[in-house]
Amino acid sequence: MIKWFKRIYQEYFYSDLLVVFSLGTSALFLLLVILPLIYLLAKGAFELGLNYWGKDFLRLLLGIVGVLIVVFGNALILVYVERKVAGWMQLRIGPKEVGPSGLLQSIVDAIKLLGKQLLRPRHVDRPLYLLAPLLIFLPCLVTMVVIPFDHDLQVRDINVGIVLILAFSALTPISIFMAGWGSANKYALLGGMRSISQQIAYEIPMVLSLIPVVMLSGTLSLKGIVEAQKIPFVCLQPIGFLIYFISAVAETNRTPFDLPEAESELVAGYHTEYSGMRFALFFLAEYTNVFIACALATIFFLGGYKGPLLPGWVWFFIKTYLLIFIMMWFRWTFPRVRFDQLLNFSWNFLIPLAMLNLVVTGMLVKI
Amino acid sequence: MEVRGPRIKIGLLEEFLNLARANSLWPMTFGLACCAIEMMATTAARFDLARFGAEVFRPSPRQCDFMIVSGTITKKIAPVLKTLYDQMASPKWVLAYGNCAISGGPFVFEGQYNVIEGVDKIIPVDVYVPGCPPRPEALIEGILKLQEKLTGVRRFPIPEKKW
Amino acid sequence: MVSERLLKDLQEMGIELREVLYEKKGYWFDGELEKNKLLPAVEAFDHYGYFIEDIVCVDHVEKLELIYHFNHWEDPKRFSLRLRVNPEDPEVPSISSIYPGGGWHEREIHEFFGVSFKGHPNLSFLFLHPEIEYYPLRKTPVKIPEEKRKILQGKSLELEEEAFWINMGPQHPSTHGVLRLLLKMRGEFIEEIEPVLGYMHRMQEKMAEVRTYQQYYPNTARLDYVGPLAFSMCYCGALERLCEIEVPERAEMIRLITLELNRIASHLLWLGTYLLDLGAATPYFFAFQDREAILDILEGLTGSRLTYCYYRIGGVYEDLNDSFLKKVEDFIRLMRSNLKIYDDLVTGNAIFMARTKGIGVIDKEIARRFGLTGPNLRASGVPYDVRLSEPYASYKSLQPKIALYEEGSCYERYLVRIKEIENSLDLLEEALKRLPDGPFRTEKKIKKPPVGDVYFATESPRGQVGIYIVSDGSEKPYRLKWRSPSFCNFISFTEIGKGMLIADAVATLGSLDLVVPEMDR
Amino acid sequence: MGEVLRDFSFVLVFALLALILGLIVFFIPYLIAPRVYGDKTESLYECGIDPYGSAWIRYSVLFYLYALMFVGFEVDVLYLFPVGVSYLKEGSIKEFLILLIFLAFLLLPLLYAYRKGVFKWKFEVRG
Repeated sequence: MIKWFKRIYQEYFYSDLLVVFSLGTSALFLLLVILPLIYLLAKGAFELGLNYWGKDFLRLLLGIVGVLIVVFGNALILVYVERKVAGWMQLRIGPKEVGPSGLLQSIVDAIKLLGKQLLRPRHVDRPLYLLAPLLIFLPCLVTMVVIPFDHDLQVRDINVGIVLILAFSALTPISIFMAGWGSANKYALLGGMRSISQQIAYEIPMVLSLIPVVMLSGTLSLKGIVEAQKIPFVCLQPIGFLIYFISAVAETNRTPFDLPEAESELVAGYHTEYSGMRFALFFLAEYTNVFIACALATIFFLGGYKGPLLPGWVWFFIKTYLLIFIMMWFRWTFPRVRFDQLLNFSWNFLIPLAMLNLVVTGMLVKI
Repeated sequence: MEVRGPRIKIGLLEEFLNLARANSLWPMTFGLACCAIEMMATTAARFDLARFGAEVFRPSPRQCDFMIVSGTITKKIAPVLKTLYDQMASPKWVLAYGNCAISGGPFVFEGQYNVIEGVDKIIPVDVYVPGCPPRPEALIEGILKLQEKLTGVRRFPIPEKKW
Repeated sequence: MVSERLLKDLQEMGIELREVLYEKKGYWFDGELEKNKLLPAVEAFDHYGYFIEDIVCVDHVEKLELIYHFNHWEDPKRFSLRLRVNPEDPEVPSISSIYPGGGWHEREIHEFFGVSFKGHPNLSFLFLHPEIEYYPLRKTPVKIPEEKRKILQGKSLELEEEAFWINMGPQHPSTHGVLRLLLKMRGEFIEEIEPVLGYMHRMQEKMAEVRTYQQYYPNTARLDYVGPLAFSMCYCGALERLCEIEVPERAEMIRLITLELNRIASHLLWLGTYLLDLGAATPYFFAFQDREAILDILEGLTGSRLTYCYYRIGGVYEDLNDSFLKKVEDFIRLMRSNLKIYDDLVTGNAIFMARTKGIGVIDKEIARRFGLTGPNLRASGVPYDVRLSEPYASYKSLQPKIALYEEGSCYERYLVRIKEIENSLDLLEEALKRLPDGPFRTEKKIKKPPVGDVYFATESPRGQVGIYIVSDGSEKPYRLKWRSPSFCNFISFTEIGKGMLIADAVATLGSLDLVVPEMDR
Repeated sequence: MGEVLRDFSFVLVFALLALILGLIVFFIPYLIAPRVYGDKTESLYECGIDPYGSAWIRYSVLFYLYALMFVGFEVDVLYLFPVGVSYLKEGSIKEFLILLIFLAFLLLPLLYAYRKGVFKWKFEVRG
């Protein structure tokens, strides 16, 4: 059978086997395991007469599937798109040979990382070292609960959505610092230090730029905020949007604010000692955070899923990926800022500006 | 060096994994001498290693798949090289790029005191790419060779002679 | 003139210097002095603003000879001071208190010859690996004492409380090769820098003594693989000077054209990698794309992409053809338009300015004491260029413009290099017009150069390359010493890097444009 | 109360899911990855050299100043959310004045830090 595969692989297209194999296995897995499971569980729930809870249960299960598809799909797409965009901006092609125009590149990377040895250096702080990649993944999934992809396409509309997101996103710097400290590596430690002070510095302007939005809409639920936007808030809050977006770039550790993993200074930053899948989780979390940050910008300032003609979720994804593209554009254009410049930019400029923005908004709203 | 295989080993799975590995070879950012410049040129716009998914240069040895030994191995760098090789997560490969890495190249003479004549005296080597320095095309060919070693098939088969 | 006043002062001290023929020797003044007069003499050099080029040690078996080369920016006349040392127990006073740059050359000599320098603060091994047994460059085997062999013996790395030693290199993305810096950190600040070199020490000087002149020649290109032609030029020029060979004018002009092309390629590579250090990935690809255009041109002429072996003693290997000229013209046009892209992409960028402006300032005084040369020096406001002060190839008839900036920070070093690319393009255009006809190499063949010594200097993209050859009349050099510009530029970093943020240190280190194999030789 | 619990049961399930997924993802390489251990495999990475000393030492105080300022800020900023929600519900200018006073207090630590020179990064020679 292997010979047969090899022949196909050699004679036709190098990556055909990969297409068949990866799509086939995932489809099989979906068909044979997950869908029947959901069906059975949902049916059982209904039959037991737990209608009130049962509905939620079904919602939860579908939500899990949907969120997982979004998280993993997004990471796979973003890795590919980023490399391709980088290629275009740098006079080259980017991934091309693996699959049709390199489409399978990120899947192949993921599979390779699955088959990579997990190393744990001897001197690390074991609990911290092992927990860090798990914890960094946690806020990514939890935040997805409250994001409204469409009018009805939301796992659960929690009425304190913004606070929930802010609270859980505070886990990211903690886990990065756990990684940096737990690794017992000097580069990782410096990276973790940088990361935590960067993230707390940009947390404040981010929050301050969101308060006018809350003022204007009068609710903390994300769906409520989207519904409250007769016109996108970016028209009312242009400065707030800019502050939020800059802070979002910094919060997700992207260039020009990618100091925690600055290659030319700190080798690989806080994930220097992580190999294989542990490293991949950091990678996954980074890309999911990028998605979440841009999705939130879309929800708060760009009118979320609202838009003419096309269905809501299409609008949502269009807006989000447009913002992500701008982030990539930043990344391949700007040099990295220095660390004190980065911190002081937030404390000396962004925070006062955000406060001013808040005051002016408060005044204008009252008038 | 202690080699232990995977806990579960299935032929088909191995084939599949090797296929994935061959298509996503991440090299280590480790330039030694002249050949490192050609290595950089390979990643740059004209030759574009990214086409094969091999442009992800990881500076940390934990995260990369193969090491391009691009230059002369002196006796001072040898322990560093060995350490870095040890610290790479398996599966890992080594590509000796250039004559210096293969045999010491032009720096070997009678009474020399500082050059190790070939990187294979320190770590196992999978692919040798000769030249001083080898052209970027040679590095790409070396990577294709490594892929061939993993999958057993050549990516761009050499066309049969028709005349 | 400074040199006359200095000569008078030295004469009062009782040091006789005689004038030698520059065209034959490559230096102007030569003299021997006693051990006890070294320090006063060097102080006089310091007083008149001379900078240290290098210190050479030659092992004549019955004696060790130390040769100090000094030069001046405004009045470029090379002085060579000779000092005889007893090979049994060589000890010389150290000049590192006057010229800290000289201290580094002394460390090198201590390592390769076993000369100990009295009063040197840190006389530990810099290049060699710990298992070495004999002093490598001595003609007779002399064993290295056990206690001297420690690599970092000068610094005790026993854990002082709160000392945070961090290793940058040998495998580090920003050290461009295998430079290793031991940084003592306080938070994000660097308190002390302890460099460890020699990870790419390839015994160039030892090899030259083993191989014949012709056999050694290809390896000159492997010293500095980014701008190899300046090193080949230096080697060929020195031998031509030694054997008194006249080079045809066409060959000289061809040399100038290729040298300038190589200079542009080197600066482009620097531009790309420097911005990569600063975190901007895209300019790297743009710069490499333009560099490929030059490599194509040079490959068509010389046959290789990187380590050219094109010059010959008394000419060049191959004549130019018309397609070459056409390609160069095309390239000049392309590069002029592309320079605007770099300008848009980099020069005005606020982040780039904030990262480089006022960072890593090298003032003239530090530059002089460490012997800084090249674009790094011109960024500090010193118009010293070997192409003007000691013209070689066709630079006598075709003088380059000098790019000059005052402040001496990373940003100015960037501007100087961009400006130099422009100037080189102008120079190329002019050279193509003036390319004379005639033979491209002499017929005269040399096998054994005459007895004597010779110094030759060229301006590589990184600074002044110097070569000092001692010939004993055989077909192999008796002693060959390179003055490598990267080494002299790098040692100034140990001074200016103190108290820097680690990010600034990376920016400064990158802006110095180091090539490690050239440093280690 | 029940509604809130139901809301957060979702959060809890997703958090658990993330942990379980992470564990699964770690378990697969545990099974299928080959393992090679050299002499230095389990030692720490520092550019290929054995590290000098421990990474866990006392660290520069600069970052702690920023952390302190953060604590002064972030907790208070959270009080602004209830203000924001109910801001438009009352129609008088009073809320605006209260907001202004609150923000003025918030600015104080920033001004203090500015005066203290936290934002100037200077290397001081110890001794």
